[in-house]
Amino acid sequence: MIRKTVANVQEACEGIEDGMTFMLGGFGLCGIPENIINELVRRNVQQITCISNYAGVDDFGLGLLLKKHQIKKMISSYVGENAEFERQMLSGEMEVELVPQGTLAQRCEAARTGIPAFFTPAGYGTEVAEGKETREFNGKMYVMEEAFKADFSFVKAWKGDEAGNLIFKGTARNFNPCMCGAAKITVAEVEELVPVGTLDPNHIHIPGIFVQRIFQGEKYEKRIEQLTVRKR
Amino acid sequence: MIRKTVANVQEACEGIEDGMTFMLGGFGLCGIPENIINELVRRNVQQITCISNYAGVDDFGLGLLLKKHQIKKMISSYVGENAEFERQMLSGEMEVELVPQGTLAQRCEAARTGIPAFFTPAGYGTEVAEGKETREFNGKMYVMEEAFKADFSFVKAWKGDEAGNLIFKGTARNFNPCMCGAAKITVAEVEELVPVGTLDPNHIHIPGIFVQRIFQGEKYEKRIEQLTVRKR
Amino acid sequence: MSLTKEQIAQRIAREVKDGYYVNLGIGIPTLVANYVRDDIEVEFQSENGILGMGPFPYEGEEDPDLINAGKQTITALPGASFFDSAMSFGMIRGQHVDLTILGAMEVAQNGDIANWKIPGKMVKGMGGAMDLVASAENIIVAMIHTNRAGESKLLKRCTLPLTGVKCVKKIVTNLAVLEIKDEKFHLLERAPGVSIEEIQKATEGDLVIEGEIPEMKF
Amino acid sequence: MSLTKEQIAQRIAREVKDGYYVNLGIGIPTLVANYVRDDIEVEFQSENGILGMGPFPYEGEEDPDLINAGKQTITALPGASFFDSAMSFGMIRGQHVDLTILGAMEVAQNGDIANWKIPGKMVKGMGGAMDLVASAENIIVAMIHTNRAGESKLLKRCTLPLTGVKCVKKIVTNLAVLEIKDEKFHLLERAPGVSIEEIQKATEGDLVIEGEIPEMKF
Repeated sequence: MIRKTVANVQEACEGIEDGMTFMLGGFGLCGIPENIINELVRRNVQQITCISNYAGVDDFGLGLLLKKHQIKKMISSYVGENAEFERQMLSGEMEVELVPQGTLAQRCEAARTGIPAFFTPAGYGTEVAEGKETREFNGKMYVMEEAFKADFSFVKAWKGDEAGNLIFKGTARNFNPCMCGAAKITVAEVEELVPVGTLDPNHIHIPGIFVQRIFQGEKYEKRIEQLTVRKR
Repeated sequence: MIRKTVANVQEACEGIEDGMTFMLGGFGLCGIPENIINELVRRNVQQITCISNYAGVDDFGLGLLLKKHQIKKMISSYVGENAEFERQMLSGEMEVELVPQGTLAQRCEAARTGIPAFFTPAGYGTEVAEGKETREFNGKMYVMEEAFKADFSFVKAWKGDEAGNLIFKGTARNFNPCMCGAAKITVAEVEELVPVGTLDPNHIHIPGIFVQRIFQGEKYEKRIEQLTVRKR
Repeated sequence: MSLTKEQIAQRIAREVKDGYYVNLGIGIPTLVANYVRDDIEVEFQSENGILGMGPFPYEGEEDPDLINAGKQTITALPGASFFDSAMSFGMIRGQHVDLTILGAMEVAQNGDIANWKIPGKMVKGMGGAMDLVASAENIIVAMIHTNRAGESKLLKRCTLPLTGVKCVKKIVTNLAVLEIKDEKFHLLERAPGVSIEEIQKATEGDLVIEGEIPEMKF
Repeated sequence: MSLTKEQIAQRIAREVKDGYYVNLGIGIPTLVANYVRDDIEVEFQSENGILGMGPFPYEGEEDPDLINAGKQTITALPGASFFDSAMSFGMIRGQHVDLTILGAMEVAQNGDIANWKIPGKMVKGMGGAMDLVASAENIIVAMIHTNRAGESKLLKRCTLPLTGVKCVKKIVTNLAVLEIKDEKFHLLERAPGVSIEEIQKATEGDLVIEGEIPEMKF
């Protein structure tokens, strides 16, 4: 067994530099690597490119990096609930590449699995396809999309072990597995770091080979964006 | 919840016809859909094309279909342990397309996920790439491979529920998940059909949406091909 | 009387058939789940990674790790499964989802749809919409027939950046149910008390009216 | 004395470094696991879907659902994981595996390798070999230097259908350890008691001999 544990978030983020490209898991505020984002804010790393489905809200998640103008470029699919984001984008302060959500996930997967490019129907005939190769297969038109390249993937899992094996919970899974192994270095923060041998090998979502560093996050706020309930 | 259960293997195989293309899960004799293969032999369906990593041994697995000359064409990656296969192939009685194992898996996944084509380094500069488009990405050469097309996928899982959700065990997983949803109709046989709500939704390997029919196999021989043990 | 958002959802719910896997977009489409007949088997997919999505949780039972694509807290029904975004969009691109219901800012008579961007003014992003519209065989658009200025949103050609081309088959608005065929809008039903003339006036694109156009009943 | 298969495996095991994920092919490569130092952290991947592969099971504890790529019954070590074939080859193509050890029928001095087919005579299929050789940064070939007729299998050019092009970096045979560099075989070590002349005679491809060539020690 190859050990991947690091002591804390500081050690987990060693080697990050200004100008790097980061992948960050999560959908909305669900399943985001909270502790790592806070550390990126603390380190004040600059001019970063973020590949993340969502840009957080004004005061939580990636919104924290946005507010401090640490982000040079965002590659996302949806940015609807962040006013500061919209402002920075429309004013041109920040570069933005909008990518269809399925294409975003698949470009991560492709990076992880050594597929340099693939064809998808998403975005054909739209702005997204501009400058890209398109091609017909079986009478339908497709766009060629390429794998992402990134320096670090930052993901959050529910449980993990010393070998780097990860298990996710509920819809906090989302983009996190797709980003594991998709960058040069993958850093996973987990709610619970369990002893090796505790996780059923049949239930592991991401084998440790895709994870270089793992640590248990100090605390999780897990903020809810839209609390919707029904009466009993 | 959408119910996928059928009464038995006969009902599960309804609609199969001569000349169809089938995907069959399994690696070696591990994780093969035993009950379905027996039913295909019993029905004596003819002129079939099989997409399966392996061709079975002479008297078990796909070897049974081979012996009865039911197979017109095999699409496989490895056929080493089957003498009858080698004979039919070298004599030209059966058509054979050999595909690198990773490409085989990915062409199934592509069929399932609506990706008509992708690039892989496997087979570049070899017979496998003949007649296929090749292209350079980041200084390395790749071959373009297309998604498979099939009429039925036949897979075997460990546990499943009425909604068609599947969980696999050990290395009996192999190609089975990749083939779920990769054909027009996916038929899953399981060792144990459990009540809906029994399977933890976090542990499901294949969501029921990819499965059209599910049944509990009558019996499983699970033959071991190479028994290797050590002394206590 | 034009339909309320609830009624639009109610009308769309009638299009949901036994055995359908359905993806519901944000906004009016989300309401559709409330009106699906309970004697048919249907499962809702949310593209952030759940199949078998249930209603909102009871107060105090909400789980921050369990949300829908609109970031609302939800529940999982028996038989549900969770999966990652790549598998989720594999379901969508691979056409395993039987029906997609989403909103639009504009629809054109050739089936083009626009719903993600107003240049220089508003950019929400396409989210999963481009994957959905490019892949789904069966798309219903839920929308208000006209914008706040009273201008038609059912057009000869879309003016906003497209989300997808030639993909919309059916539209349910506050005024009517329409089908797109041969690059024209075909009127199928009208809202209770809404005249054909009113619909005609609110529709910039070519509108085909053939035979009797029944009123929707609720 | 030329090396036994066990000794070839033993020599290759010295190339396995701390922290390596290793894929072992069928045949001699399988034996390598027996000789890896036990003071380093190593995990074995088998392409049929396991990471953290352990030794053969004790008699009576074999599980038909737990095999390696050679179809042999195996065990899983603590920290192991199971996955499907697509993910397994994702690991391989994505270069997450640090070292690949496999057999060959022929290797050429430019790094080409052939190991899956003898036209008209024998076809085993490539299995996972084409994915492995096309993807791995670090490939070691384990082979016997000559065929049964005594002819060299280390050639100027391969005569059999290729498995991969320009991919082999290191070869351990029963006679020698060689490196491929600048499209030539470079002799690094010789088997105990085997002379440089014997190796030269058994090698059809260009062989570079520079400086002292040490004998392997066991």
